[in-house]
Amino acid sequence: MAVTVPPRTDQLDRDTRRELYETMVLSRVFETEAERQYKAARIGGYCHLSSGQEAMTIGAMHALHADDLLVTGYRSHGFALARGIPPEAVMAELFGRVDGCAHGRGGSMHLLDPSRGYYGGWGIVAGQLPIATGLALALRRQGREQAVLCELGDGAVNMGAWHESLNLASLWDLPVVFLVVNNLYGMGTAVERASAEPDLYKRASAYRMHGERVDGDDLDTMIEAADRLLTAAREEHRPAVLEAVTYRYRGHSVADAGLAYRSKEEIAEHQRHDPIVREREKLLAEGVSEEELAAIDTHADERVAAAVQAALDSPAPQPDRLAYGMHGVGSAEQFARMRPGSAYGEEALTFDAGLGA
Amino acid sequence: MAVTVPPRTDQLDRDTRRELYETMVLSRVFETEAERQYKAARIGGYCHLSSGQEAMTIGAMHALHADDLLVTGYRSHGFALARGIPPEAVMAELFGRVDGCAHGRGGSMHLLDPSRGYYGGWGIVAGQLPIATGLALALRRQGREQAVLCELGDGAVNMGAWHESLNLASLWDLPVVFLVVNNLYGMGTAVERASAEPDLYKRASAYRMHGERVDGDDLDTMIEAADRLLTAAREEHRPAVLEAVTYRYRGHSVADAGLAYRSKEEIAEHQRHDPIVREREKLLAEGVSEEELAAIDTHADERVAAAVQAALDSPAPQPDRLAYGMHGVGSAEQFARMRPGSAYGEEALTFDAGLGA
Amino acid sequence: MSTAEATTTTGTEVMTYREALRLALREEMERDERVFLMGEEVGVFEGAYKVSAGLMDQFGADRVRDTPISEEGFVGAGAGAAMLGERPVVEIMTLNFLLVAMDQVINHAAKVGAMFGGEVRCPMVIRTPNGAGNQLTAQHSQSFDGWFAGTPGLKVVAPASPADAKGLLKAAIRDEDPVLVLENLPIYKEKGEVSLDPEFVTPIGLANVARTGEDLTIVSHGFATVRALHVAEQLAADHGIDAEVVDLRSLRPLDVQTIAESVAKTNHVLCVEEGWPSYGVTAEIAARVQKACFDDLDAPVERVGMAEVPLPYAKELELAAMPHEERIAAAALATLGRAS
Amino acid sequence: MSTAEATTTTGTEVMTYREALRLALREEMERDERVFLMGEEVGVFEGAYKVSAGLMDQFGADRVRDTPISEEGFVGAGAGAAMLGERPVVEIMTLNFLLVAMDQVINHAAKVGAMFGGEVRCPMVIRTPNGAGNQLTAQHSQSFDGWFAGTPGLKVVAPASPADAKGLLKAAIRDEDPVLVLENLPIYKEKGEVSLDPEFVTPIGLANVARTGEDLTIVSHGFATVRALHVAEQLAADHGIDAEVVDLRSLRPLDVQTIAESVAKTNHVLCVEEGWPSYGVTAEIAARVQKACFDDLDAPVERVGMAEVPLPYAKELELAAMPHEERIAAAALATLGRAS
Ligand SMILES: Cc1ncc(C[n+]2csc(CCOP(=O)(O)OP(=O)(O)O)c2C)c(N)n1
Ligand SMILES: Cc1ncc(C[n+]2csc(CCOP(=O)(O)OP(=O)(O)O)c2C)c(N)n1
Ligand SMILES: [Mg+2]
Ligand SMILES: [Mg+2]
Repeated sequence: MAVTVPPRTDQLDRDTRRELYETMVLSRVFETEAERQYKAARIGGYCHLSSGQEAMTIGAMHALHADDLLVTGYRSHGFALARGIPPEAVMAELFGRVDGCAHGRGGSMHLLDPSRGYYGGWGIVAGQLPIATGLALALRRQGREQAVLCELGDGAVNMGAWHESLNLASLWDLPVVFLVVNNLYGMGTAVERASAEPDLYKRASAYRMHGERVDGDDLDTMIEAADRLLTAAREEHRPAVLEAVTYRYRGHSVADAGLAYRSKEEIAEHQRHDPIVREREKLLAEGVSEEELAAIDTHADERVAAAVQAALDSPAPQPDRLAYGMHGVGSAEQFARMRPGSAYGEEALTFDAGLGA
Repeated sequence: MAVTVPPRTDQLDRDTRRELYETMVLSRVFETEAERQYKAARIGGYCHLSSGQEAMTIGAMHALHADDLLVTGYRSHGFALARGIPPEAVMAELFGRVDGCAHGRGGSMHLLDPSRGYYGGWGIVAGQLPIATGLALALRRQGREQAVLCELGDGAVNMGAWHESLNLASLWDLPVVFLVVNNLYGMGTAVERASAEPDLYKRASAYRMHGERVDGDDLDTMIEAADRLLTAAREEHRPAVLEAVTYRYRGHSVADAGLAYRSKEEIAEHQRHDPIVREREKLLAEGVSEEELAAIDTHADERVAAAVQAALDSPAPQPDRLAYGMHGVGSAEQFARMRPGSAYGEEALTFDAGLGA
Repeated sequence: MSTAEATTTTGTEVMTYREALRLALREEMERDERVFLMGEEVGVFEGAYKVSAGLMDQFGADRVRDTPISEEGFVGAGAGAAMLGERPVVEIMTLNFLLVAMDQVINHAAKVGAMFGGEVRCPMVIRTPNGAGNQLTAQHSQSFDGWFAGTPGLKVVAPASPADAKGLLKAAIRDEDPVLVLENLPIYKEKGEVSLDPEFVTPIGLANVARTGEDLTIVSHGFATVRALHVAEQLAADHGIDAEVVDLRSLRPLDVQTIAESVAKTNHVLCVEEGWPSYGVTAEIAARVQKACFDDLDAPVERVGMAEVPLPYAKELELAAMPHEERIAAAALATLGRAS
Repeated sequence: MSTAEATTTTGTEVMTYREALRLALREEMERDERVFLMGEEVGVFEGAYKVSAGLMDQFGADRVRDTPISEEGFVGAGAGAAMLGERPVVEIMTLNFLLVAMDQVINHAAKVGAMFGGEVRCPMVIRTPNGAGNQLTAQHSQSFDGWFAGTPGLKVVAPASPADAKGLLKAAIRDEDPVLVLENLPIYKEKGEVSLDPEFVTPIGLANVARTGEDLTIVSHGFATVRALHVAEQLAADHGIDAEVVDLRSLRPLDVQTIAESVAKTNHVLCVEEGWPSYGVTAEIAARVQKACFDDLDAPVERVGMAEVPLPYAKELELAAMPHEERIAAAALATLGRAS
């Protein structure tokens, strides 16, 4: 596929590159472990891995400023980790424990951390786009020079919510970058079988919005493009579409072998250009030693092991805290009169109480 | 606004032009009368007039073959008349009488006549687009070389249903032409205040679909463009967007004076290029006499007066036929066991019975 | 009104329901910068039903924001803005059009609080008229009230008087959760006394005994309450029946207690709604009452609502389908075992 | 099965609910060229839950049509195709995703017959699994069954056994009206005897007494019926209680008669559903029963369903929220005034 923007030539400094590499490795190791834990039945629900997509994820997150906002779909372990949520809090969330970033209420699909500007983790395809548009609207109303990055998949661009959100964002000059993660498939459906315009970034022009496609497997390219578009969003309040071409190695979710609609050869072919290996080579070329790299691997293993241990140590939520978080302050009083003669649950629900840890 | 296609040079023959002119006049007179009857409380609900849009409507209908299909929004008196539904059946529908084309069940917004390939008459903005797409899919499945014309307004292009329908139509090579009636406003909202890309036809490219804009107030231009795109739909199974620029003289509906968001001068300016006057001048130039033209006016008046009389003579539906048409054959038996202890309406509902005329 | 909280008294004024809503919007926008109104035609056009007349002039186009026809997009944008601390009031032209935005309401706004473990809230208000009448036909004559009231994470209120239109809309705007405010087309022109106190709010979750009576409890909400109050007067005049009217005000939370207290006195219940009764609001009320008041009931709980058809256009058919006063009165008499 | 119509007998076979659905699809597609299947991942992927496995190979990509993720678009396209005489079966991956297509279902498909005065019909089937379990969390664990069942113009069925999965899906495909077929994720693997007769259909509008009993009527549909049947066995074994299980099969039309006949015998009713009870299916059942069986009831109608929260992810919380067998059994005992 054509890449419309050349990779940027000025390089990351070595320390930064090594740090980003650490996060890429952490993400890969974390997800490998998550799959193992899923198979051991410690993680449930839908669990979507992003192995192979690390350059896209970590590159975008590097360009996102600390006070910018992030919204994603459900394939978001890497985003959460790169945004700085401790692996412990992410793993505890996958384990459904109270120390999870959503206190065990959200699971893999609904990670978040508003203190880091991460507003979830959503599971309805394209449903997060209107939300991201609204966050950007709030930034404008509050006069803040910040941007929203909204991640979505190639399958999401065929939903009506895409169209309505992009039109609103452009019409109202909202600071939001729509990051289309084109990993070639939405479940088992190849992009060309779903989108009449398979050059997805071109769809931005229907809203007089800038769109471009980049090689999402090259970290430098990702950073350059994301940085440029986020800057335009912050400073000129212009939204944009950034299509990052990448590949997911694993099935759609842990439950999918991922082989009904593509061949082993195809997967192997993509793995040959693995983004982590590519970064590794750049680091070696910059003089980082094999030992240092090995230490990074080990460190990632240790962090993930520690995350698993922390998740195991974290308490399960208490059943009597079923309704925790559902309603704001004062709601218990509002619901008080719904109880007489009721056996439909409300009686047991405590709105204002603690986490039940 | 730019018109991308020049008016076609080969002309309609004189008889055809006169016939089309008759329909344009009929539509104008019919709607003028409808407004009068609305004010006399013989017509209720929402009633949307299309005065000023006649060249667009009648031109498109001339290009539509007898076995093609038509779907529209709610501003459709002209479409119904041009498609050949007798004015009596349209007026009776507006009056809510059993001889109306929907037997008084639909009213102004829900005209239809499947025997003439007209599948309604829909009131949710852009809701008719998926329906039209499905009709086109059925045509393809049935191997029929026919096309669907789907009318919508400039306001409808910002709905998600637009996006999903156009993508499906292009992806599946469906024979449907989306006729965007750009009358500059959706209710009180000017196109530029609603669409980030106000050149609406350009949005077709997001689906690798042909799109073009024409002067909808010129009958010849409308016919040429609609004919060409419908032919491509029939023969090459390619969908297209045809944006026809026109103007509505009256308010959004009979209840809207139409002056809060535009000036009297603006309306007068558009009326100076009235499509009926433009056709009248062409006919005069072709040697049709003033007398003939006056006779056409008189004839339209008479037909509309006859339609009103027929509507008045048509019986009102019987209250015990409330559920007429709701369910197909065999349904009464299915619902038979819903009755015991019920006082919620079903008891009184007769599914299979006649019209109650 | 008996249970409404009026903190200080700065007098009342007779106004329409529409004006009461406008007053609530104006007061809340003056009180709190974060409050803004968004929807189709709310600005230049001053609202399809003129609720927002004059507000754009006062607050500008940023705070009274016209939108494209894109309900899914701007309802979701409201939810997103609310998550960042704004207080959006989203106007949907009529409830029928909320169907294109269901996913944003049910799968998104309603989920925010619980799904994210209480880490973020979504204080959005959606206001929209439901109901039928005026021959608007099948696609424009619906009341899906119960669908929202049955969704955990949402709150739903349905003011039946100008006073409550003001009080409940203000309560909704001040609430920390997503609240759907159900208005109604024919009710906009109803008149009544409204408090001028900017601190007057009607608490969510509290039903209102809109008329006291001894013989029969009529339970209703929104415009059905207006009808019920008329019917109660008729029943008194024509049949010597003294009906109590419990106006629900809130559908979620639902004040079962006030209903039960009324039934303990009257032993007979008729539920009325503008929408289709099967699987509707009256189903829930009847189910709750038969449970809460099993020993108090002298007769089955009866229900009246719209005939179960897509609403036809013709005037005669529409009339036959509506839960109009004659049908309510007949059902009231039937509930009491009396012929009409 | 007692009331199912089996015209000629060509034997039965034990198969899963999933296989029974597949058999119904295959038979109907073989019988009628106009029948086609459309939805996300129904073809190459063989269905997200493998219901359509093998069908694309047999019928080709035109009749087993993969769609983009565009529920609003392709549900509407199904309705449009049906208006021109096709018999589309639209698969929605789970009921949660039908929310983005509500407008096409409720405002369009459901309106066609009545709004156009009977001039055109819309024989479309939508099939989709509802329900919760497996920690799918708030956006993927819902049952909006009653919303559709409360919509005039639609029919809604919810097979609870493999036999009915085949019989009701076939009935739906042959019906002249839009029919929603509610499946369920955990039920796909249930096994049972299924008729191999291609003319076997289960009539719409007829409930099934899935277990006869004398002491208590449990009314349920879909997966809740599977649970109810287990509970009934437990109640018999542990408490000597003989429960009758009325499996609704159809939610619209609703067979109140069969319920009423059961209640006349047992005088006690427990309604169970997978979804939230407030404003849910059990509300309608309770409302109908208290009216139809007022004199037969010895105790209030009780209800059990999902706890009224957006379903949380953690296993312990999910379990606490689900209407599992322990909760149903406890409610059954409570209905009979016995301690558990
Ligand atoms: C509205 C809706 N329809 C269907 C689904 C089921 N679903 C979940 S993920 C998915 C595929 C999405 O593909 P894509 O957008 O490319 O993202 P990726 O999984 O490749 O990251 C589908 C169909 C859903 N969650 N929401
Ligand atoms: C989904 C939806 N939202 C809002 C409305 C109310 N409404 C009816 S017509 C209309 C304006 C449509 O404008 P346009 O598409 O330009 O068509 P025109 O009326 O100009 O013919 C609106 C907002 C509706 N019917 N459906
Ligand atoms: Mg993808
Ligand atoms: Mg317009």
